[in-house]
Amino acid sequence: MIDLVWLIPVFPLIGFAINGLIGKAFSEKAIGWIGSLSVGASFVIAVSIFLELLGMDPGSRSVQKVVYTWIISGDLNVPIGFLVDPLSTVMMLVVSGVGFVIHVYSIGYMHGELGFRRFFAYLNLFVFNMLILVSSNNFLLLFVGWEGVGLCSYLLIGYYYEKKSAADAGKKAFVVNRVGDFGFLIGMFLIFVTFGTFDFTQVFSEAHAKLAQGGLLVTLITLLLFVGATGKSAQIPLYTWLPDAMEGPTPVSALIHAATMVTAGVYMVARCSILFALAPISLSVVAVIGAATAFYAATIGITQFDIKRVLAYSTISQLGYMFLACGVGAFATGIFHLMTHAFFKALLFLAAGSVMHAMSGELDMRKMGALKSHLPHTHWTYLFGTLAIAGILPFAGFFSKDEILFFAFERGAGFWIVGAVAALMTSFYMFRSVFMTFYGESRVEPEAAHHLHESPPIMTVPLMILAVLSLVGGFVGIPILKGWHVFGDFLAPVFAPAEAVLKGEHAAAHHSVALELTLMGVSLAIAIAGFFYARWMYLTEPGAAQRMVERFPGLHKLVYNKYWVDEIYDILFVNSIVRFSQFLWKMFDDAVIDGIVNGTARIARGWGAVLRRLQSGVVKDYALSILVGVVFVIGYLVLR
Amino acid sequence: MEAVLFYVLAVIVTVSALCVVFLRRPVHNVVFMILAMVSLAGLFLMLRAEFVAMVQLVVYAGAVMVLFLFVIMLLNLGPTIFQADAKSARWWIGAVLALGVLTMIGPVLTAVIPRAPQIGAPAAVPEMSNTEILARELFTTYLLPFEIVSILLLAAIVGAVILARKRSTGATKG
Amino acid sequence: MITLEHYLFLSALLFTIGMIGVMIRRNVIVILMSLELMLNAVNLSFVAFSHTLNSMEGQVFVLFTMVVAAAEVAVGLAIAVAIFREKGTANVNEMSLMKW
Amino acid sequence: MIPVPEINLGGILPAVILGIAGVVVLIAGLFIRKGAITVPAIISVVGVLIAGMANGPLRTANQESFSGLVVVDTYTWFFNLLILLATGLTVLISVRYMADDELRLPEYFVLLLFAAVGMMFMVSGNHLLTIFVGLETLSMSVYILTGVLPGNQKSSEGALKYLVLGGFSSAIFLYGAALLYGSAGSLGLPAIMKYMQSGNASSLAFVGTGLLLIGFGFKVGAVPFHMWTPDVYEGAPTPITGFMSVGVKAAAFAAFVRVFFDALPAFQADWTQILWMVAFLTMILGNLAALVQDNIKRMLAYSSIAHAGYILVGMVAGNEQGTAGVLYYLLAYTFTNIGAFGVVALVGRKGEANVLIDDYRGLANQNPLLALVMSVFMFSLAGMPPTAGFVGKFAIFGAAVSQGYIWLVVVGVLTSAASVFYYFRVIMKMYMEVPDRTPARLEFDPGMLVALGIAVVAVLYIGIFPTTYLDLALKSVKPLF
Amino acid sequence: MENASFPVLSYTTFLPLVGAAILLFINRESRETLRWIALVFMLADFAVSLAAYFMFDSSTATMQLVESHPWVRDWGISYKLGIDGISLFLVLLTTFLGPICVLAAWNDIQHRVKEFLISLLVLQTGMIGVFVALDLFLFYVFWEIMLIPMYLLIGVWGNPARRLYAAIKFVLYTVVGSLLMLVAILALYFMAGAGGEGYTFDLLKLYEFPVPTHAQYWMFLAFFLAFAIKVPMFPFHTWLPDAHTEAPTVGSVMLAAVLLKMGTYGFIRYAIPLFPNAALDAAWWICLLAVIGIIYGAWVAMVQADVKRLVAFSSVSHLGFVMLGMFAFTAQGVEGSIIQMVNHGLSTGALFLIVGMIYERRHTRLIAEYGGISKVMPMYAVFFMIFTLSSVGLPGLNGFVGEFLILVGTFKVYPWYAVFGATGVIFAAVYMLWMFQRVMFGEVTNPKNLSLKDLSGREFVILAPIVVFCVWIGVYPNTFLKPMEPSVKNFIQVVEKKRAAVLDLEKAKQKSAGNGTTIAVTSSLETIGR
Repeated sequence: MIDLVWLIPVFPLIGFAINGLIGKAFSEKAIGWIGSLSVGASFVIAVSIFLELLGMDPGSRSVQKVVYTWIISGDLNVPIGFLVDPLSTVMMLVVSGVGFVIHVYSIGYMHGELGFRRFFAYLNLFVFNMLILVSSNNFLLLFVGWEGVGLCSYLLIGYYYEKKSAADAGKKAFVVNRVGDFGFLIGMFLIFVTFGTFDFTQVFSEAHAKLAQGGLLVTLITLLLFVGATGKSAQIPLYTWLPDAMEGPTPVSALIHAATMVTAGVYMVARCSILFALAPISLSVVAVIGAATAFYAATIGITQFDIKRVLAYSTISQLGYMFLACGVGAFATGIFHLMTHAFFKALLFLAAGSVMHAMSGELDMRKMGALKSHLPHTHWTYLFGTLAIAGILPFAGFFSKDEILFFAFERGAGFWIVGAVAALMTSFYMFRSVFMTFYGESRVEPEAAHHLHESPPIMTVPLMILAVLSLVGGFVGIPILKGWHVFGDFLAPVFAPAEAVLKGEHAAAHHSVALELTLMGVSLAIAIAGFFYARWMYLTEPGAAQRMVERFPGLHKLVYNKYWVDEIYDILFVNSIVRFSQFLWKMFDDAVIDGIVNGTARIARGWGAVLRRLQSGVVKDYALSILVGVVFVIGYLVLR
Repeated sequence: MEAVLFYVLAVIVTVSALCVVFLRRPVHNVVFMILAMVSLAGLFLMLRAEFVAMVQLVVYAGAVMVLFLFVIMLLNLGPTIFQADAKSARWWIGAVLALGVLTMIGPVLTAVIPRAPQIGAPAAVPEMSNTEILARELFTTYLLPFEIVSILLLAAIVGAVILARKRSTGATKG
Repeated sequence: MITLEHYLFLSALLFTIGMIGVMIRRNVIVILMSLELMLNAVNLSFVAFSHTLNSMEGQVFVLFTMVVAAAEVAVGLAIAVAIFREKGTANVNEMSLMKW
Repeated sequence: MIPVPEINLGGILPAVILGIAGVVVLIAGLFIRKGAITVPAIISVVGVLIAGMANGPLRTANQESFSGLVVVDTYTWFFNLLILLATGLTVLISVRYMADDELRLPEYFVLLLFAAVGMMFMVSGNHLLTIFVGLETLSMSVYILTGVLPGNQKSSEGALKYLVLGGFSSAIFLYGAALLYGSAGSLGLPAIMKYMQSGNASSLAFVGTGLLLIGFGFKVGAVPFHMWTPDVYEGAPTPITGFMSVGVKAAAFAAFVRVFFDALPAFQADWTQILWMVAFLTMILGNLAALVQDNIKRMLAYSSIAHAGYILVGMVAGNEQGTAGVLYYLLAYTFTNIGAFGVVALVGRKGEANVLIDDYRGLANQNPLLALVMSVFMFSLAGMPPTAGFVGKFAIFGAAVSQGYIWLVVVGVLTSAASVFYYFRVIMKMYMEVPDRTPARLEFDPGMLVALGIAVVAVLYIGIFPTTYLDLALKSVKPLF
Repeated sequence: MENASFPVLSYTTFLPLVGAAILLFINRESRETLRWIALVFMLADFAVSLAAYFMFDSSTATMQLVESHPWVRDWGISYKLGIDGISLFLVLLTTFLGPICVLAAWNDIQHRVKEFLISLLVLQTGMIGVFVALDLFLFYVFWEIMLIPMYLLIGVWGNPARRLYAAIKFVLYTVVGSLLMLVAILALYFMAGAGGEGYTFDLLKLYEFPVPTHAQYWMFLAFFLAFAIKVPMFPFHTWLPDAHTEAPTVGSVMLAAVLLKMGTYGFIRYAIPLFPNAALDAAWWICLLAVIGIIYGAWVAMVQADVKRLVAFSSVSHLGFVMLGMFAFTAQGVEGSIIQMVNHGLSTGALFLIVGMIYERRHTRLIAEYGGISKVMPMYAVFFMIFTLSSVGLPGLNGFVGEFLILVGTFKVYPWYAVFGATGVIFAAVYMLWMFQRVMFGEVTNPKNLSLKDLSGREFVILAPIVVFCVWIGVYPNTFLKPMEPSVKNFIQVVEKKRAAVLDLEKAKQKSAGNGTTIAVTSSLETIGR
């Protein structure tokens, strides 16, 4: 079965081909189901591979499958090849599974849209690229998927291309990602010149030998790779594209900008765990950036009113958690959170989408409220998602996030505090969104009000599936009890080498159950605190929020405007470069170079104009010039 | 004796040449031109080139100069102000350059001295007159150029004819 | 004693005068005369050389020169007449339709 | 009594035939009705053809005749051929022109033929006297032909300028000859060479050489002796301009090369220096001044100055390849320029009208083929492959490079790059602009068609398959080395 | 080397010329006939070149399908053609684009169709000739011939505003360079001749001849100028935007797709192997120029208001990559740059076609005039998108393979250049996508755009094959990399060897104040003051 791994990406590709090329012939339903089932098929295969993998003994759970050699040039040899190991399998499962659900959801959500076919084609293309990304066995192929998903996100964000904001957002996403990719590219070059190959297993197995631990080279490599990660996974400083990305259709936000693509960075860092392990500096950079992002994004999330933007910032912040996990060396945990996050964040987005659906596209929570009664399913599913992300026992988010906080604490209390505060804010703004949307008194505009309706089952069923997942998803990683952390044990072999290195680094973490339990309690308390604070502010005491704002107007303004980072970037990079280019074009190209070119021509003609004047037309002047010649010639001959 | 003769002729030639160049009336120019020709003929005689001297008198001083005279009459170029570009720099530059050439060539001319025998040395074949020798040369060795020149003259005649016959429309074309 | 170079100097002088004439006169006719002067100067050198070298070649050359000169004068005058008919002037400075 | 002179007509037969043809035309002119020019034209062409046949055997000949006044060798043969080509083509392109310009004179052809005769003696002359007489015959005829246009002041003015300056330069040439005679004791080229080789050459001889150089420089139109060229070219009847630009130039160069390589190799180092300078100035001035011309005849005049410059580079190179290059170049240039002037004459329609470059606007629409032909000539002049002009430049510059005159060649190529501008300007007008007024119909006649046909085919053919002709050129210069 | 049994290269080269000759005799009014004949000949030419491809043995580096006949014997000029892995694909690219161009011009060109097609065919011959010539003289001839039809294409069918200026600018720029190159060619010829190799213009023989370093500098300079102008490299590029902007669609396509490659090809086939020492000594500087070109081109492209101008500057940027890879002088670099030549030919050529198609409909190239085109022309949008992405260098399409190989190859030698070059990838995304967005996305603001018709069948046929190749190269580049592999390896070895040889030779000479005519000639070259 593992030999058929290549089928996993191929199915969506086929779906893309069918819908893209001959889809015009089909009905909307057909197109939708072709798209969905192609992904479903991949999921089936992924599952079977997963099972097969379980059958093998943990040590040997890493299989490579090369389809053909892509590029051969000199000593460069890049195959189209797949690597099946626990990590990639998990990713494939998540991508294809969540992907499938979201596809199905989209059938309902996108119903009647003009570019229905285009949408599904792009979506399949995305899944294809994403699967390539997670299943490739070498950096270059990973980079292919990496760029590919970027492209699809560009296309899908710009799906409503007639909206300027949408098109801009798409472009912004692509360009910012390119900036990250630039770092990634350079990192790959360094890897190539060091190892002479892009192959994962080869690189990682030789890493210890070829790279001095904590050496400059490995630090450089990992940092560059991390730059790529920050681009893809919307971390400081390259996160700005993600909020704008919400211009895309909601399923896209769910699939690409919550569940899968944005986590590619995390996956890549985890994939390169050994390299990062060898570079402590980079690790701490990752951790710091992760923590900072988690905190920073959360603060912004508090103040937003656009429901999708709230989710977007929460996504950024959650991704911060994942990087924090990787940064503190708990790669498995990072992936764990990646998975759970995929479940509940997708759920949240889809639910939000369902709300929009009902509200005929309204996103502003200030125009919602008391939707509970109209959208029962949406409501409880959204609530599940919120509970999960807020980290309420026993929802999935609790386990993963708590684990992250635990490892952060082990690494340093500072990380833990930041994480905890972020968690508090998270639960606050998530419940805030719940209350503003589903509870309180309705602020819905009348004309929107009278056709409020629950979404069709094709949309709600996926919601329920995801809701269940975000409820039970955490149980695969129950801490403390030995052997109950199935997930971690499954991934363990992948991260073993990194673990080894790290263990060698700082003394073995003393697993004191007491500490762990306390931390659990604290984080649970935090979550609940957030819940109550939100409840107080947005239900029992409406207007409290307003008072808050009035108390710290400056702070609020700052946060509400996302710290004006976009504006600053515009001034710093965009405008300045455009200006400078203008200058180059007008001044240098046209003035200087062409000036010289045309100048030469003009000088030549000028001389011509001068010389022709010698031709006075008077015969005696001609005789004179002959005479001059005579003088010179004779002079030369006589005086020589 | 010889020397005196030479200098007299030389002076006449030079002066009349200067007059040709500097006198204002074309008629006077012609007259002095003739004078120059004649005295040149004298110099030729001194150099034992009788035939050349004769031709000089007949063809030049005779035919050519008369032709000049005719034309001047024809166009009745009466007395005009001294027609040199006194004002223009052309005058000076031209004169200076010409003199420059003279001053440069002058010294060179001395270069031949060692090979130059005294004037008055006997001609190559004394028993023959200069004319005879010339004739012989002309009709044996130099027969070809002699024939070519006939073509040249023919061309000149034809040309003179058609040019003179050119009816003047006065209007310039093109 | 009159040596070869006396003659040569004289001819060079005449040649120069002729050149000056061409250079400074405006009247076509006179310019043609100056040309004749130059040719005559050359003739003088030729004859002088031929006499010194005891070779007839120089004198032969002189004869041809004279013929050429005569032809040239004839044609030149013809053209001058034609132009005078058309423009009513014999001043070369006014003959500059074509320039530059 | 006078001994019978040594006479050997064989060597000079072509010239003799041309002379006879000229006389025949002259007499025929008396009998045919006034203004009929076809018959004279035909006679002249026939004369040229016969002369061409008579020229054939000279290819292998190599002897001096007429007591060493002329030498008949491959070199002579080559240039006779060139002269005959130039003359014949000129006759062909003249007919229509004359018909247009009430210039219906049989004498026109007479003078043309006589000019050719003069040229032939110039190229075969082995004695400065022959060369001088030939030169004067040529000049005399061309003076007249220049001024032949009735009631056209430009024409007369051009003739006068040409005559005055021509006389001036011949005087200088003669003076140089005199000085050489004085020092060498004879004017026969072999004698001069012997004297020069003897080593104790007097400085008189140097000056004489210089003056000769100036005389030739004038005839080929090299800076600073070039001033007559534009005016005379502009004033002269277009076909005659063409004739001058190729025939006279070729003959002058022929004599120039023969005298300087045959008689004065001893001074080569010195006169090469002068020629280097002259070539340098000529290329630059010719091309730059041509850039700003609006009258196509004048533009071509300056361009012919520029080409004289390129040819001089070949002389500067001074080795066999160089001189062979000169010969090939002249051959290529003959076809090209006669062709170009043929087109100019054709487009001129009514004689000297339409000689501005702007008059070529939209020619490609009116007559694509003619435009194409003209373009070919322009490309050849600009030295673009695969035309003859390119191979010519290639040969000459190659020779110069092989002798290490890199900078001169660099100047050459840069100036020819500049020349591309004004040659392409003509093409631009023809193809890319529209006439402001609809131009009169073009009237072809067989002569013109034949001439243009020959020219364009030749330009392309000897451009693409130059081997044979380069061999010829190389063989033809052998006698000089 | 004996001649190939079947002179396939001659056929490839001169078939279009034959077509042109035939067109001469067709009545100018019957345009359809003219077009069809031209198309048939172009297709036939492509077929023949394909035959050449199949006859090509991709395992060896030697010149193949060689034809050699003496041309100008006493100058050692021969009519010698041949291809190796380096020129193979450039020839194919040219012949492949031939028919496409004819099709593209089908409706675009309505006046003087005959002349147009003739120029196009002649141009084709000239370009192919440049790629297959193995004799310096022959090469130069083709090199110059190609100018003339291009001049006409721009000048006659260009758009009225500044076509004349653009045309003459193009010609003069090129001529200045190529004439100086001519001087260098001659110098080389005589040096090699005097050096005992025997006077010849045969490239392969001249490869053997070790040119003394100081002479190499001069000659390389001349060659560099000629080729750098053609490429065009950074400071010599200003003719390109004008030429591209003013030229008719097909002109731009040919210009971008093939003519520019003549410059890069010139470097790889002539400048570097003939003067390795000079070339490699200058490599650092040339790479610097290349990198500047990459970034400069991208930035200036970013602020263009005219689509064609934008694409033109993007070419400057892309060709910068090509030069960078070539002078990095590693296997990946060189192969990458060759692949990139083809890529650029395909994607940029296609972009010009794309722009041309909409120009045909709206007669403006100003980005501001458009907007929301995707809505009215969905299929067009798809193609436009694909080519945009391929020129942005998106993995899976052709652009990526080339740029990646180049950057990897460069990184090994000049890491910093690779880093800065890589930024070009970012900016490429910026200007291309920005342009694409402004043209294709947003509301249809301009009423004129509402009525635009989507691609016609003909246009689809034009673009589809290009897409196929874009994807092919992107997904399975080995088809193209394998044949060039040996040639490139050999190229690098040859150059290195010759370089070493020259150095040894000169050391030896320094030891024994060498005789040898080479010295004589070079000294005469040194005394170039005469």
